Amino acid sequence: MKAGIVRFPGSNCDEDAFHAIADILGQEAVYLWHKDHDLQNVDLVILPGGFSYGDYLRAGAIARFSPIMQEVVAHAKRGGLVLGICNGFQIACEAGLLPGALLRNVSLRFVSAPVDLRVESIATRFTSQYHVGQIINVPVAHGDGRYTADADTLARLEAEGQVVFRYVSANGDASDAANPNGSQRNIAGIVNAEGNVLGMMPHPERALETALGSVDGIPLFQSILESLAGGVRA
Amino acid sequence: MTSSHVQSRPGDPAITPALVAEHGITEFEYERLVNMLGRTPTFTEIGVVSALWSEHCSYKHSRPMLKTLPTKAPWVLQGPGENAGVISVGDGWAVAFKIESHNHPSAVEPYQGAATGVGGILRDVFTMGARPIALLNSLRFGPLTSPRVRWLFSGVVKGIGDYGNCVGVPTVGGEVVFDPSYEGNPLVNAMCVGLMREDELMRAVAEGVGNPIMAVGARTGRDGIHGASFASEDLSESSEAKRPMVQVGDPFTEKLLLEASLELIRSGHIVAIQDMGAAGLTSSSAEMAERGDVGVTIDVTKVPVREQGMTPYEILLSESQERMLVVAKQGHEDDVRAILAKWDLEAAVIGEVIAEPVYRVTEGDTVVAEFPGSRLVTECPQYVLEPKESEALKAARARNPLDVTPLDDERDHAWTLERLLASPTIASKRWVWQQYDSTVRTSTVRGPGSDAAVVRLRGTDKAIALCIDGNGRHVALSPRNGGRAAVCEAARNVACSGARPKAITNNLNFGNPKKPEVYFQLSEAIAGMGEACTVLESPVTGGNVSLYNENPQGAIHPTPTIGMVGLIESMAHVTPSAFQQAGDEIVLLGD
Amino acid sequence: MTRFRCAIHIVPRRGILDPQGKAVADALHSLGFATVGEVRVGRHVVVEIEAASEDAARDQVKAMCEKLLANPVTEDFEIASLGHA
Amino acid sequence: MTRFRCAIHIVPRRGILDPQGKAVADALHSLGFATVGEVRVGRHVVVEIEAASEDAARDQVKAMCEKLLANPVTEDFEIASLGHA
Ligand SMILES: Nc1ncnc2c1ncn2[C@@H]1O[C@H](COP(=O)(O)OP(=O)(O)O)[C@@H](O)[C@H]1O
Repeated sequence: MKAGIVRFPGSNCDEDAFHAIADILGQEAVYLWHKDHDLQNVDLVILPGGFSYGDYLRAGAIARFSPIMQEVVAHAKRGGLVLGICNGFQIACEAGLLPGALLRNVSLRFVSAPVDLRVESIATRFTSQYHVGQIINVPVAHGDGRYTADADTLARLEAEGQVVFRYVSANGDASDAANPNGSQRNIAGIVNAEGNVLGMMPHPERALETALGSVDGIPLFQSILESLAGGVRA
Repeated sequence: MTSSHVQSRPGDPAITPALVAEHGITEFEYERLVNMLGRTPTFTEIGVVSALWSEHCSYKHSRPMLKTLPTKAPWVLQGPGENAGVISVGDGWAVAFKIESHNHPSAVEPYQGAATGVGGILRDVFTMGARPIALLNSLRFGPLTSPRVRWLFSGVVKGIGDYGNCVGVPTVGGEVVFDPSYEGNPLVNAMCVGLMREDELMRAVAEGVGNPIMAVGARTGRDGIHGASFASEDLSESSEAKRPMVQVGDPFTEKLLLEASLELIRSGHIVAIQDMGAAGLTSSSAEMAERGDVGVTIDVTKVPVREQGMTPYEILLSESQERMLVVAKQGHEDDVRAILAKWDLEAAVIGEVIAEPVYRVTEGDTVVAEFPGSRLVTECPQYVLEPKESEALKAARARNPLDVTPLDDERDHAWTLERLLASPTIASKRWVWQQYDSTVRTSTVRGPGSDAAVVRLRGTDKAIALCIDGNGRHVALSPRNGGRAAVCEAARNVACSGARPKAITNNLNFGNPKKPEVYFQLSEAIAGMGEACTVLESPVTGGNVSLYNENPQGAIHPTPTIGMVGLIESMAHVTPSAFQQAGDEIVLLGD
Repeated sequence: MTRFRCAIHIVPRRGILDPQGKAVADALHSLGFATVGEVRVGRHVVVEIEAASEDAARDQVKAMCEKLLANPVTEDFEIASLGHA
Repeated sequence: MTRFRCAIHIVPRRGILDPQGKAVADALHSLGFATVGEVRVGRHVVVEIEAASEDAARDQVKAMCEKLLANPVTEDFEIASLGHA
């Protein structure tokens, strides 16, 4: 697999994503500069976490206009894989790759903590290596992670199995107490209708090594590898 | 060339004893200045001197004492005197680290004060050529029962978090203490640690006659100029425009500046780089010239500004954030501009390194300030005062610590323990550190919540242990023991995580040093710190001094905070501080 | 070309939770402003722009709002004032 | 008592760096809005309040701004409108 990690000027999880792909998965990783138009034939585009353009106006609002995003959108429309993590999820929503929006955490505070997620769907190209209902522990670190969409969109996401991860308590309840940001229906991650774009607020790339406390992100990347090996390419 | 061509600007206020005093320059210092110049200084020069001879820039009350601290060890690559200290961690890797206070700005505007404190300490580290990999902070507030304290506390925490989170440097540890002595004077000390290859170390030394001096990064505005008290009818701007402006942090610009600076340093196009921090352009340029033993000339009209009509005085003293001063190699100006442009930032040539041993500031062709050579820095007065312990503290110390009357409603041990655990200083600080991204950079092996943070050095099997510790009450009661204990506490925390202590940085937060009892605390605490550092083979590689932390209720507890770096030779040595499983034996070590 | 100054309000759409407004309302109550009802917090953006006419300026500002300043999923915008700068 | 609705603008004080405004101005330029000059971004707060008269309401809102809504060190505020709710 060749993964391209988009580097916006204020990206700050770009190196972590690169490390994940290159050093941990042993796959090819390249950076994609925001001012470029060349996707370098990557199979997977990662929109990494960070504060793409400062995010003072609205997280991800400005990033979607960067030159590289035109290519990322085209790649997604062709069925190419896109993984938006944290700020990348926000950008994907702003760019219309995913429905809804991510608003200020209900606490109005940044939240950095390991959280438990329930895998809601394994019928995606990002989650086939989990099992349904599996509870995984992955860190979040964001100030604007409250997933919001209108009622119709929410109903459609649920009906079509597009809700992929939900914040839950250790015993699996999607309770308010387990919701770090006030997301509607405890939504932590969703895929688009075509299933090739995943956006999630938690950071799977921070959960790949025992030394860092969790390896629960590994199946996500393995799922991607699996899906690409299966010949479903852009 | 003589200095006779220095001109005061039309509209500058007259140099009167009152004006000199308002700038915090004593009669003695003013006399020394006039002798140095051989003439009356201009308004611009008064501004420059007020900044350079301030305690913050000159350490005039603390330098003689600081000189007694141990600073050398085979692994110390850079000791005090640079933007940050640097130690080798082996295999060609080095760690740069430094601590900085932003106490006064945070007392006025907690959010921006704390945020810009983080910004400043990040710049100190990345100007050395190191990529920041961790932040810590040490905070002191009055009791949380006061609404104002709660406002300060939440503002400071949010400011620290928002800045570090945006730049993408994990905040991995720190401490928070609540005590009435800090009620009017919160302490906000921030520490940054960076990683680099030893051969990438860059020093802020101006060199090479003819090399251009460039201002890079954000534009210069009227931020933080202490011009308010000097507003005079003669000045052209309205008094509204003269109000001192709080510095506002822009972490996004900082992130750009960080990337651009590291790229610049690695590019070979520059010879030196320094943060324009406290006293901005003035102190950065004068200090770089002094270290290089060269002259500099700067034309303020070339400095990119944010507002029209700024005077040389304002441009020189502005504390606008996210700016750097760079000495480029002659002929490489465009290369520097290109790197900055890649990161959507500006770079402008504003001056030059010159052979003539002067520090000269011009406004176009007019010389508005000129000082002979580096004397501006080297001839700053230094004061050694007579220390004297306060009688009240002496008496307090003489009391038998076991001789305490129980509280009226004191019940059993469980009740006492609960009360202790509920006290804000002892209670969990989760509310604080949940607001800090502690896991970005995927290297945080132990984050907030452990005795010391552990950050692995990616690409090696090593890790560093980091902590920040201080105990003002202890230092107040016994300055020398307290100074020793602060270093020892840090060393214990570092050791518990599996590391050998290597070096410290420190922030001396004290009251007014002109008071003999404060001077006593300062000299004793420094002596104690030095003793502990010597015994523990952890030299001091830098630090910061914040004096005059007083308000009408009195001075703060004397609070040296110690930031320590320890080295863990193998990841296998990383040791957790939490109880691991039922049935494990608990052993108490030490006596 | 004339210089215009335009003020824009961007507010959370009705029905969207506004935690900032709620936090402000709570704080005002606890400060003793007992009769405060609902509070909504949005953005106030002032843009200076050159345009051939007021209408042209308005069109441009509208386009800015639609493209960048407001998120159509969660926010409404309104041009509050437009005049010579 | 009557119900009033009051709109308040809270803006960064002149001369104070406004990173948000700068980011928006830069973004607008790169989106092709070339004639955009300075942009300032502040907050737009709408407060509902009951008071005996319009003047009483205004006094209360002013007090809220001074006490809580605006940061006196970095922000200026302005009561943009006040009317019956
Ligand atoms: N201001 C802070 N920033 C980051 N972490 C903090 C801060 N204050 C406390 N912590 C973390 O909380 C934990 C407990 O801190 P503290 O209560 O001061 O404990 P100790 O007395 O053991 O040093 C430590 O791991 C520390 O790193």
